[in-house]
Amino acid sequence: MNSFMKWFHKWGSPPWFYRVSGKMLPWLTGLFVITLVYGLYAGLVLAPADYQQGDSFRIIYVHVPAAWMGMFIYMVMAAAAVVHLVWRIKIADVVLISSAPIGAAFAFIALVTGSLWGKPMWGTWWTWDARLTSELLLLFIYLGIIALHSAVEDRQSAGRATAVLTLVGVVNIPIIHYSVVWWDTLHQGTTVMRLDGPAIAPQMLWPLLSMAIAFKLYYVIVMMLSARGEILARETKSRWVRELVGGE
Amino acid sequence: MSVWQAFIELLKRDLRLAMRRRAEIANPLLFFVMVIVLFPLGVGAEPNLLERMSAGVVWVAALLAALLTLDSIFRSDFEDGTLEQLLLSAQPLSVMVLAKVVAHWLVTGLPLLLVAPLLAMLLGMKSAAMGTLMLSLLLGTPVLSLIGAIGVALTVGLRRAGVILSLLVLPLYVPVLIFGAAAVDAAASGLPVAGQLYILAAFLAMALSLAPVAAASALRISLS
Amino acid sequence: MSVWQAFIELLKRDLRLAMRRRAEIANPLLFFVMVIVLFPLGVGAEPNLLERMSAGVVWVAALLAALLTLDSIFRSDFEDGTLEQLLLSAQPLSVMVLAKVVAHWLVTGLPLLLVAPLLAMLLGMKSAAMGTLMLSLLLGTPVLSLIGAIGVALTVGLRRAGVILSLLVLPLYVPVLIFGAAAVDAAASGLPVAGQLYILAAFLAMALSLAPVAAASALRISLS
Amino acid sequence: MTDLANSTVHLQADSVECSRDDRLLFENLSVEVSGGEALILEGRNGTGKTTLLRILCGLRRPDEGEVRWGGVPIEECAVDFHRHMVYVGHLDGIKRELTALENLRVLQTLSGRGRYSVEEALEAVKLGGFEDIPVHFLSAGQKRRAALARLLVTDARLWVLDEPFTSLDVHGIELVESLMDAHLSAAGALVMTSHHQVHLSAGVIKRLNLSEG
Amino acid sequence: MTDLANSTVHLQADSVECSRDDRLLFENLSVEVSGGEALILEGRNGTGKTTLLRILCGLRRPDEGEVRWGGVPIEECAVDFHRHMVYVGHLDGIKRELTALENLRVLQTLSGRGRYSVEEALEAVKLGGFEDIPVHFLSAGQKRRAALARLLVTDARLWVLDEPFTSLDVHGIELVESLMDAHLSAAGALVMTSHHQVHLSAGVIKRLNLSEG
Ligand code: HEM
Ligand SMILES: Nc1ncnc2c1ncn2[C@@H]1O[C@H](COP(=O)(O)OP(=O)(O)OP(=O)(O)O)[C@@H](O)[C@H]1O
Ligand SMILES: Nc1ncnc2c1ncn2[C@@H]1O[C@H](COP(=O)(O)OP(=O)(O)OP(=O)(O)O)[C@@H](O)[C@H]1O
Ligand SMILES: [Mg+2]
Ligand SMILES: [Mg+2]
Repeated sequence: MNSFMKWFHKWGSPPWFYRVSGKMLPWLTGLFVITLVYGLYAGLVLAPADYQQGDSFRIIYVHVPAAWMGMFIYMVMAAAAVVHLVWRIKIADVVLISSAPIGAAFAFIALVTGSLWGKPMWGTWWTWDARLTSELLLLFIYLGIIALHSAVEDRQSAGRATAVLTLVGVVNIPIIHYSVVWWDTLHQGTTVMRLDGPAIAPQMLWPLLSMAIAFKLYYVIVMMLSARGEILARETKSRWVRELVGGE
Repeated sequence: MSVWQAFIELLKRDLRLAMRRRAEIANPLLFFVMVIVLFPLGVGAEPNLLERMSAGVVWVAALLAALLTLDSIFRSDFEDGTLEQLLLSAQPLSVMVLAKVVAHWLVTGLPLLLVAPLLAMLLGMKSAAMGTLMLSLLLGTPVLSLIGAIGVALTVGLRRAGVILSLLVLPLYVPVLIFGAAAVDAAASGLPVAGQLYILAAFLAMALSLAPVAAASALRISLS
Repeated sequence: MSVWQAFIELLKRDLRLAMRRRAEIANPLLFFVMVIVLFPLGVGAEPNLLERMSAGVVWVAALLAALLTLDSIFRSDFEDGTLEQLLLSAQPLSVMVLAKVVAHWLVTGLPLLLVAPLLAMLLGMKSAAMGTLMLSLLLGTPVLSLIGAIGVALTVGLRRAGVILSLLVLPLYVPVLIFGAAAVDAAASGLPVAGQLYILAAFLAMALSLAPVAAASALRISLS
Repeated sequence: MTDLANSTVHLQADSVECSRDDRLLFENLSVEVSGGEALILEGRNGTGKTTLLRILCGLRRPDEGEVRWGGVPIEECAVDFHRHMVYVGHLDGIKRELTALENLRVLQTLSGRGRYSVEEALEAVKLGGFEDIPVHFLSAGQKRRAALARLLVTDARLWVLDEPFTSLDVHGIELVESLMDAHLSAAGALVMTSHHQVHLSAGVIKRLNLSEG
Repeated sequence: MTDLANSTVHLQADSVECSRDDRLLFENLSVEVSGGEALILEGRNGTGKTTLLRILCGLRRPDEGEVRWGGVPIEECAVDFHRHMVYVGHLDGIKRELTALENLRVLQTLSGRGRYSVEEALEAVKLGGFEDIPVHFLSAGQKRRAALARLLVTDARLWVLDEPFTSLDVHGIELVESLMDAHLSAAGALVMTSHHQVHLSAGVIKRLNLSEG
């Protein structure tokens, strides 16, 4: 426990975060490119066309990972919110607010690709189905978090207020995930993330997983880049930033 | 002084204030009636058209009435320093918040509930749907007050909140609106409504247990 | 300092305030958009139904948006003592009142005018009716601000104005609503609209010449 | 500096009476103040000082009696009277969302240009450096200074002040007293209430205690 | 009268720091006050007295440092601290639509019963006869008295007051000073700001001037 807390505080220290994230970025970028290229090639070229949907099913390689990311990023933010409120670790606040726009972007992509897909499948761009509604809610909650953060002038209060809002919005996540189970929806049920193994052909599954990993790497990279900028801006007065800038 | 007594005292105070408050332009009941009466005037009074809109109109009016009065939960207390005193009181803040939310509901939600059947009749709603309308409002309007309290608590200290309160609160209101109106529509068409009502009840249970705590911590942040 | 300069300065101040004002929950534009977006959610999105309601919905939303923001014309100035200063100023009060009403219209009426076509389209209004919609709003919304100013001036000093403001103002608003919506409906059905528009123009001319003076003397009474 | 002597400065209340909620605050009260004179209203809390000030500047009509400016009832010469009078009350008429500078500029427009420019006035009340901050963020004393700066941007001959020293620190009080001295020496008139000692070195000082009588 | 001695009264700020809008108000500031002591904060307008008071009573967190009540950081003993502390600020927390009596009754409920009943407290601040009038109709000084009456209806050991004498007349000030004396002699503690001389005859008086340093 003690060493856990130590690790925790180490990551919580801005200079350490700045240094380590700087070292990690090139590696992450490399991995990202590899998984992305494999996922796209395998998904768009290698995988066979669906016997029902033809080629239009290939939008799955963007839709599903993007939808997962929208939820995953929110969970990361919620965790950061808890860390920030309970242990008052500054980095958590930076992670939270740097993640929000990325999460919003993924939620938006899931919505757009979903409705593009919905037109041929269901004959409509949009219905007030529980999964669709809750996903739209997710996008609005992201926007609300961003707006609240920019509206509170005091930086300390801004971080804590957005953390509370983030935690309030968490109730929406299980609703998104279980909406297909709880309600009789148009949207199809869980096929990949099932306890009894995925109900999907392996030629389709591998590219999908690869794309999912690529999206996660993309998130980590962008989040770190924006967090680094934010940290520098916040700590302009501190010694390590001055040394950093002076040393260049 | 026990927590319960403090709860009651604060509730009584808020109700008394609501009675005395001046220029309540956003008087929820009046607003509710106004929307529902102005509608036929603007749209033209075709009975068939009106009947098909009735559930939606009543629910939208209820939602707007709640939204427009949200600010009153904490704003005036913030401006005259009472909120500071609540924060510094020896009683748990979330209980105090709950008292204020209950007061808000009693002032904005309950009266709507009482006049809703009348107005729905005016719009030509089928009497078969009346019971469901009442029940859906009974379950739904407290959720509006509870969720709203979190939004107001988060934004009460802002100097340029602008439209943020609505932005925060509306998305969370939309599901209540959709399921509420859907229940009434289903009842009017003779379909089962238990599903929608259970969902509304679940919303209420969740809001009741989480909102006061969330609003209390939001208030602490907003005031610092 | 000339009257004209004072008019401009006050107008500029009110616009600046509107920009900075915090927690403008009754933000008219947002409210307008909200009503029009929530409607299909509550009523269900049948295109035919929506199209037939569109003129009425837009006009009711515009009327409510004006009504809900009326208070802002004088209330905050009353509460922080600025109204006393206006009364004690060396400039004619009715001109000052007109400046405040113009500011109110620029903040609440004009933006509606700009987004109305978009929202009407969303509700499926025929494009033939669009021009008439704009024109009717252009003539009608200033009347709402002008009449409203008299109402607020009469009630601003009251401590229990309660619903009085709405009761005073609404009866005068209803004709504007009826002729405005009727003009749009007529245009959508390809009927002539000049009659309704002339009537709206006459309302405007009358309100413009009488309202500032009436509101100014109402203010003097309210403050003593 | 504009010349103040070209019109007579003379405010007179003639046997005014006022009651609130059936409680008589004062009756048959006559006071007057002319250029170079300061009238200080004293009295215990709730005796009617604020009410009297509001009557004197025409915000409220007395139940009986009359208030005259240069011999003319103030209702009949409202515009002229208002051009020459400035009132700073408990409510300061300052918009919290606007900066001190923006607030003053509007107030100046309403009452006509005066001795100081808006910027100079803020400098004079020691708010230099805070011009561009919305008044909301100022401390209690700084808010009061912003309200009092209005006295300088007009060339009003009559100042009517309700507890001007509230929230001011010692330096602030001295500052305002020196502004009052300058006003009185320039043949201006002053009516004010205060619960504190007022140290004026210019002008004729009259006192009226509302608690007695 | 309840017994105040059964728990230690000790408030301590340990090297607190606060800045607003990048302007440093104070840093490395340590003060403490115990039963029978009065701490008077002085300083020019805008030096941060109000801000410090709000930090001391836990409404705001200091940027650095810590405030302790009986040795425990106040966030950790919030309920206990709040039960023993009463704060009257620039904003008085009084609802203008309610009468003084109704206001006090609510405030008493929030902070626990004390030495005086609500009616006695209003009598003590000389608002007898005005209990049933909405606060809105009271004069400035009467409003302030209604706010200060709260001090009497609790048995708080620590009073935190921001310019309590504002709007009060001479008698009002003497009255409040005598209440403070009684509080100090009963081993209560007091932190206050004031721009005026404070005449206390009981207790140990400490002064802190925020303008210096
Ligand atoms: C705007 C419309 C749509 C939205 C907002 C949406 C949203 C989502 C979301 C949020 C998920 C992630 C669920 C989770 O992990 O719990 C998801 C997964 C999925 N969606 Fe959609 N979707 C839409 C339309 C569609 C359409 C038209 C199809 C194809 C028929 C589709 C097929 C899928 C599939 C196959 C999954 C993966 C299911 C799993 O294994 O968990 N979606 N969608
Ligand atoms: N708006 C009002 N409506 C009715 N009565 C009022 C109003 N304002 C004040 N009063 C009453 O008039 C009396 C005189 O009030 P006023 O404000 O003139 O006193 P004051 O001498 O200025 O007192 P203070 O020194 O406290 O400022 C008070 O007793 C009060 O109750
Ligand atoms: N809400 C706020 N937000 C940002 N800055 C503020 C806020 N309130 C006060 N300040 C700033 O903090 C500084 C200190 O204010 P504070 O109110 O503590 O002063 P004070 O010592 O109480 O002054 P006074 O004697 O005038 O009451 C001021 O310069 C002010 O501009
Ligand atoms: Mg007074
Ligand atoms: Mg202060």
